[in-house]
Amino acid sequence: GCADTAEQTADPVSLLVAGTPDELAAYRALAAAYEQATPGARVTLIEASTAKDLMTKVSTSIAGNSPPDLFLINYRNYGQFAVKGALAPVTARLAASASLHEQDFYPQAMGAFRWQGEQMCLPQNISSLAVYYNRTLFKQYEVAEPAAGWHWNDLVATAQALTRDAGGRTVRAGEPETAGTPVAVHGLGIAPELIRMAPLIWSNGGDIVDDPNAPTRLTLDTPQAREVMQDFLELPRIGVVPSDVEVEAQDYEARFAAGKLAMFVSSRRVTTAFRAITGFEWDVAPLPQYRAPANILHSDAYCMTRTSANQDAAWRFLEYALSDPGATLMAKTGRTVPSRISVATSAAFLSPGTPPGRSQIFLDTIPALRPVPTIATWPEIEDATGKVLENAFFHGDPLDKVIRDLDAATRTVFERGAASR
Amino acid sequence: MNRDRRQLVLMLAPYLAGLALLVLLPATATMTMAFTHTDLIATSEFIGLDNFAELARDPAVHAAVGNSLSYLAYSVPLRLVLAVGLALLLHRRTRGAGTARAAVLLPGAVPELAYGLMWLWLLNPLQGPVNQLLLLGGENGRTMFGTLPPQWLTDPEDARAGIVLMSLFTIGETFVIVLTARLALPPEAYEIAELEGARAGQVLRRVTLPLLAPVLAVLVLRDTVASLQASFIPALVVTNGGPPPYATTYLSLVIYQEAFEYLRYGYAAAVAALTLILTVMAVLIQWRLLRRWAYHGLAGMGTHRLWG
Amino acid sequence: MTPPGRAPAPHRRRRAYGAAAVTVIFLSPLLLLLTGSLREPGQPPVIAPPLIPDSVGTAAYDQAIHEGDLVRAAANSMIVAAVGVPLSLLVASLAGFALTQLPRRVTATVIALSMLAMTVPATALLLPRFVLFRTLHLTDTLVPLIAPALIATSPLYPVIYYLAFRAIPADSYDLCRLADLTPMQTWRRMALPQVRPVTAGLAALTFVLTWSNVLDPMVYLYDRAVFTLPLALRALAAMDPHNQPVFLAAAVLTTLPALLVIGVAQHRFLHAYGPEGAP
Amino acid sequence: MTAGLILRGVHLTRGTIPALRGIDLTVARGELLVVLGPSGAGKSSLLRAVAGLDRITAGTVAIGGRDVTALRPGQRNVSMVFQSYSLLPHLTVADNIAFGHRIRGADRRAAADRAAAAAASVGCADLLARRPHQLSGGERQRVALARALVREPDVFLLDEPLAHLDAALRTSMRTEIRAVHDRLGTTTVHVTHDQSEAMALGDRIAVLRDGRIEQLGTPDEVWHRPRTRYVASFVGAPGMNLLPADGPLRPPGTAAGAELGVRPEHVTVIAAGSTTDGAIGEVERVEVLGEDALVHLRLGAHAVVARVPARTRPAPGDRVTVHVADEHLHAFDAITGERIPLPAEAATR
Amino acid sequence: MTAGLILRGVHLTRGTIPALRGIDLTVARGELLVVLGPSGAGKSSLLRAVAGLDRITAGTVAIGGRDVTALRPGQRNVSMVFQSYSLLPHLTVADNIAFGHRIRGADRRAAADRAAAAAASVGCADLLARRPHQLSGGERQRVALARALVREPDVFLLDEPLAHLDAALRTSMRTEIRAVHDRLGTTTVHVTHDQSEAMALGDRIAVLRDGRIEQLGTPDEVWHRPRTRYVASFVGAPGMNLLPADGPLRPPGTAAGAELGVRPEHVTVIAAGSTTDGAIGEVERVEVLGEDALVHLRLGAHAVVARVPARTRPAPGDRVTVHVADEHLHAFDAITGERIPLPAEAATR
Ligand SMILES: Nc1ncnc2c1ncn2[C@@H]1O[C@H](COP(=O)(O)OP(=O)(O)OP(=O)(O)O)[C@@H](O)[C@H]1O
Ligand SMILES: Nc1ncnc2c1ncn2[C@@H]1O[C@H](COP(=O)(O)OP(=O)(O)OP(=O)(O)O)[C@@H](O)[C@H]1O
Ligand SMILES: [Mg+2]
Ligand SMILES: [Mg+2]
Repeated sequence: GCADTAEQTADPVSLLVAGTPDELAAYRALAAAYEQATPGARVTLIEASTAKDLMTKVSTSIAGNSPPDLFLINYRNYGQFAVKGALAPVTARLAASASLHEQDFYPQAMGAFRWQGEQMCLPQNISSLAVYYNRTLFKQYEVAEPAAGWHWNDLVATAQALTRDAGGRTVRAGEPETAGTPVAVHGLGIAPELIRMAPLIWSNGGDIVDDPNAPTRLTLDTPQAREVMQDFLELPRIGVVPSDVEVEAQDYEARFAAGKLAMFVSSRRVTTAFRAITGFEWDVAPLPQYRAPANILHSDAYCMTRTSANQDAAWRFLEYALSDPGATLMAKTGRTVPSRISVATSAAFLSPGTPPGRSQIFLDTIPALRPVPTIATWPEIEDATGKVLENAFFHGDPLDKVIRDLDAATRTVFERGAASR
Repeated sequence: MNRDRRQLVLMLAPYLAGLALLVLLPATATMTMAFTHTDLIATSEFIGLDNFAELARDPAVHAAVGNSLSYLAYSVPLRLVLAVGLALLLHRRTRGAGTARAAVLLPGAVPELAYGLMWLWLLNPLQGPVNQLLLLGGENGRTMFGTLPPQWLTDPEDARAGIVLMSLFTIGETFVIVLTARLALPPEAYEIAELEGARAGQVLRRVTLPLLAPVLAVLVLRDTVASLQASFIPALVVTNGGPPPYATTYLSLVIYQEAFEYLRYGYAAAVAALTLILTVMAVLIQWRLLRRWAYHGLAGMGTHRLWG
Repeated sequence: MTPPGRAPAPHRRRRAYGAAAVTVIFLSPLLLLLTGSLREPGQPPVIAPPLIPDSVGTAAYDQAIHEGDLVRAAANSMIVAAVGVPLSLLVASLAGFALTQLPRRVTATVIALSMLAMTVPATALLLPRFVLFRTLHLTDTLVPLIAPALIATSPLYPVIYYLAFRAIPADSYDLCRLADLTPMQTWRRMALPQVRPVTAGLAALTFVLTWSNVLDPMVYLYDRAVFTLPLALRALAAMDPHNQPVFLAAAVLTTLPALLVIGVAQHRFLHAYGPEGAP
Repeated sequence: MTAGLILRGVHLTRGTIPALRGIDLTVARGELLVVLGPSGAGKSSLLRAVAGLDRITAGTVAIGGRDVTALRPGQRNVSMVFQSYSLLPHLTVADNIAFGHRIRGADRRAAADRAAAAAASVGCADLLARRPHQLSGGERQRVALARALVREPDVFLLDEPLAHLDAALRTSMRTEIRAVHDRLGTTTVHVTHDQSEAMALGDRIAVLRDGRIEQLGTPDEVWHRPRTRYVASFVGAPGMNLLPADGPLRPPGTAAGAELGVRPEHVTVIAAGSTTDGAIGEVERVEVLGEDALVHLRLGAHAVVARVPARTRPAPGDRVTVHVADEHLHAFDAITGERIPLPAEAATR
Repeated sequence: MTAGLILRGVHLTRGTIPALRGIDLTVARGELLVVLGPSGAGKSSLLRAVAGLDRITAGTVAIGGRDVTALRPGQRNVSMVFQSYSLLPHLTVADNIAFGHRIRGADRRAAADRAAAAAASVGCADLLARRPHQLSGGERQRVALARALVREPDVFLLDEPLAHLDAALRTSMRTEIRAVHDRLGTTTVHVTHDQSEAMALGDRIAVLRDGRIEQLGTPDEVWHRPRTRYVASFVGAPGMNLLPADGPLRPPGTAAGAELGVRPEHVTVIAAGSTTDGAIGEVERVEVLGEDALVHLRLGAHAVVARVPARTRPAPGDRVTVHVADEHLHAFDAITGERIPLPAEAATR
């Protein structure tokens, strides 16, 4: 809080971001637009290529006492910074701001970055899971396209109907006449990860942790969670998802792009990549549900570092970045769903005429969005569960063992997370 | 004597300064953090041996130690044998030798990410050239040896073998060093062997290897050291530490993840310390084995200290 | 000119075949990168590019140079290499030479320290070094990337120089002492010229290491203006899969200077004194 | 009986320099041939050609009746002492000597025993455990010799094996070489610069010059009937004095364009005035070599060296009468350098 | 005038071997001292001690009156030919010769000119552009010599600089060394195994044995008055015959425990029976060395070598009468090996 407010042309605001070249280009455009809009202001972009590089840079620079003023981070990673007091809360600034108001943003996104009553960061986007599907395949095999409110079982049935061999015949695992027939098109692609299962468990009325505010363990042993897990881990046995060897040979994203995957559960991120597809038509559908609609929040936010010497200037930049023109610039990449309601509902995001045609579903699902718990050790929990789940998914471990393993692998991590708050 | 001694010290000084400033000092700093809880952001508190106690229980560390040691056991000898073989094959002026030398060096120059990607293609379980080659001689989807083709990316054993295979293509450094050492060997030694009718194997065993012994010893030690902290980037690209849970998780990966992804710097420092201890142990064991063998040879004809 | 080799013809032919085989084995995988880079960007990703490209285009190269800002990155990398590599060789050879002459105890200690230095995982050095350079206000400059030249890029190289200088006959050193050469002069006039193959080899290795150093720039460089090639490449690697050819094109471009240096250096390996390259 | 070693039209180029240019040479089985010649004449090259270490550019080499031109050195079964010793730096003296045997698969003990015996025969018995760089020059040379002699090859090739040994040792090593040679009956080619070694050791002597053989004959022949002026001046220490036929010494019946040669040993120097039979010269310099002295004389425009007993040597500046008996004169064609029979010589034929 | 080189109580250990054990030696300024000695005696070590290449363990070295014991080699201003040449493989012959000058900052052209001149003086003018590995053994040695002679040091140290040269070249190189030495007046220590070289070249000769100086004297003294039995037998090719005083030769007035020595040159061999004055022996072996022949005789239980003119040599198996004039006999203490004056000798004193 020792910023020199009077001096507008003081040090430039440094902003650390990660992303693909087109995203970085968008940030550059944003910075340029800001500098043009605000005479005398300067923004220094610190570019990292991946989220991991960004983490390395953030941590070394904070430890080296030269943190950036702002950095962009996913809320699943932000917990470590929030918990350890590395961030400067923006609650007061937001309240005092003339141009930014809390209600400009989706509350689900804002909530995810609130920590102990303080708004720690301001969300830049709000994404969620959707089912990407190959409409051409649906048409070719005369399968009904997914509709809002569809059940998990519908998804499985659809996937079964779309799992075909090279001759276009359906292939069913376990049926003797098709045994050993190589599958040319798989019905479904979904990564065996906790963050893919979580919305389904929520939808089924369960939860993944005992206490979302102060989690101490996974609660996958509840009947609701068990049912979802059971269904999920059954997918390979039914034969609608590619095997591990097949996934390693060609991952889901490439598979979908190559027309060999009828449906693919993913976030908004892959949209840009899929827009390059020319061979077939594709669209997005809502995530299937069990009892009630539920989805998981994917969001990145601008965070201000506590030791930043330039917080006022940084805030001024934030105000611009999250304003209509600023957010529109970022929305043009198509990678994310803007957190600013006005922009999300504008053509800048919905972009009629470019796939996916049903972009609206990303907005429709927002009320059903839930975040994962904010805990310092969340990345570790994801990694640890990912390993167990991947094994279970591809090698068909018994459910009880999977749940036990997941618990064993995460208990201490939760403990450490709890200890550090 | 003084002038010379002073100059010698000056000649050594930049390196020593670099060593102290860029390695020893930072390493010490990190190692002291092994006894703390450091998260790079806020806290740093002394916690004694807690980190070590924890890593003794950490399955990732267990797996990484095992993986790193098994990588060491396979890759070090294989790499050395291959590098020495290639250096001896290519040390003469023959047609194509120059191109071949460059070819051996080149994989090391390919950017790591691209190199990893390339191996991802090569080891592709279904359509990868490596498996296609293995399938050439066999039938019914079996290799020429009658086995099923290796599942490089999904089977833990095969994945580890794949990583070793990858390491065999980045022997440029060892290769070049052996090559230059070989070029410096006295031709007379080979004339003697030739006159005595020594067969290629005998020349290798009785002349070349003993003469190269000091260089080879250093290279063995270095490769041991390097293999315990094998650059994890290609492995990361290809196998991402898996197949799960930790089939190709090596110590270096654990350190990086703990330090910069999970922000558990103190714990990472403890793993680094463990790596250091393991390496020093491996090096000491090898040095005991190598010392007598490496004493003479290239170094044997060496100069005595002059300005000492 | 090739002097008559001693190996009889069949031997030499076998060696030539061996060399050809080595070339094929080591280069053919890399061909995948080349053909991959020649594909048109924006098309669906392939499982693996074919060894022989179906359609050839350089669009990926244009895009790489553009989007990756490769020209500027290459210039930065060049600066680092142009300063770092000679400096590194200088440090390595000076230290290696001094080791041959200093008392055995000093030598043993320094070599042990070098070994220990090699033992320290790179990741363990990252943070303290960052703090160090930060304190010196050197982050976001190319200095931290050149700095490893002070440890000869790899502590192995002074040891290699040490062994090479040790193998020079004692007589040659005696001669220099008689001529009242200082250690420095002895190094420059007698020792260094005699180990030219080592210098050439280590030059190639140092260049490759410096050129492809990615961990250091990742931590020390913030400003895109000082990004080096590996960083530019890393950015391109984050692109969507259908733009893989762009990344590959950049990778190929990044490799080319290294290939050039390796080619030149390997030419020098041959240039030793004596019938077989030995003094 | 086939010849031990035959070279036919052997040419050899080292780098760009023609080191051997047409060598025809037959060495009988069991013969010890000494090769003499000035520095750079191609002596070492000759041995290397026989050993196969350098590929010859033309000609054939046969050892023991077997054409070895195309064979590798190891297949030729020769044993060689290199001019520069060439010891393996990483092996002890014992291992160096035993190297050949070990390569041939000899048992370690047996090889060591033979090595020890060979080392003893060259007086290096107490150096067995040392390494080459711990030896003096002469010791290295003796080890190299031991390494060659320990084997039983078809041909010994010895390149100045005694150059760094003192006179006493050289004499005894010479005896050792001869003994080994006689015991094994091995064809031997021995390069030396030491005239007495050549004379004492050689069954025949080949004088090499510029890659060609200038004369091949018994020591006696080479000494007493040098085939060319070059051989005459080269053999002997110092070699023959050469004077024009119309110079101070003028034997009867010499062709006009000839050159006369006379060995220093045959130049008699008498205090001037005591007899008039001979030319008058002036002593320029006197070198005493133990029992003998070399007297450097000036006879008009010509320099002549005489070897006289040290006790009766003149002093520098003395004027002396120089006399040479006719039978000690040699004549050579001034242009071709070929020997021309003199009347005195013709008569003794 | 101060002495050119003084060694006092010099001890030197190489590895663990005491190579020099107490050398006291004074070489006058401008003197050329030849060092003789058996292989391994410490000759090279002596030169290295003077040059400062090896640190001496005791004693002092002074050059030109200046104590250099503590100085490094470069400050001693000596010029040395190494036994193994020690040419730098990466330099051409010209650059090798010019090495010292270039280091001292001489102008490139001037250094090259001097190098060319020096090369010409050792007959290597046409090799200037070659590198050492392209030279024959003798050529290398000459280049090494040229490199040493091109400088003007306080002391020349020459370690067998002519070992690989043929007799003719050796004679002319010997002259060259002497000429350079005389021109510059430089103190020179010259190691050689060649007796005639030692005799012809040396102002004085030091005979080294086992790291000690056995005798130091003019060539004449060493030859005619060997101080010990060892020197007697070592100098000469072959050296003196040594027989017990109560053996076949029995001069008047010899002590009982003495040994008698006689040079082969002084053993007269006459067909048996023509005179009875002398001992009767049998010819075992005859070696012809050009003009002379070595006759190996057996006198009862003793072996004796005689050097006789080749023309009058006996045949092996001949029985001959052996005669030695009394004045040619030397006597040595059988135990200490020290010389004992004989009556004949004492008389001439
Ligand atoms: N580097 C060394 N290490 C150990 N001993 C050595 C070394 N060099 C020489 N010697 C020993 O020191 C003694 C003297 O050696 P030096 O070289 O002075 O002999 P030298 O008289 O020159 O003999 P030569 O005529 O054979 O050259 C010898 O016994 C030799 O074996
Ligand atoms: N590696 C080489 N490259 C080029 N020329 C060479 C090489 N080795 C020798 N020569 C030349 O070949 C000629 C013959 O050399 P060689 O070694 O046979 O002479 P040599 O008779 O043994 O002489 P020396 O008595 O000096 O040893 C010489 O003129 C020499 O300069
Ligand atoms: Mg020779
Ligand atoms: Mg010596």
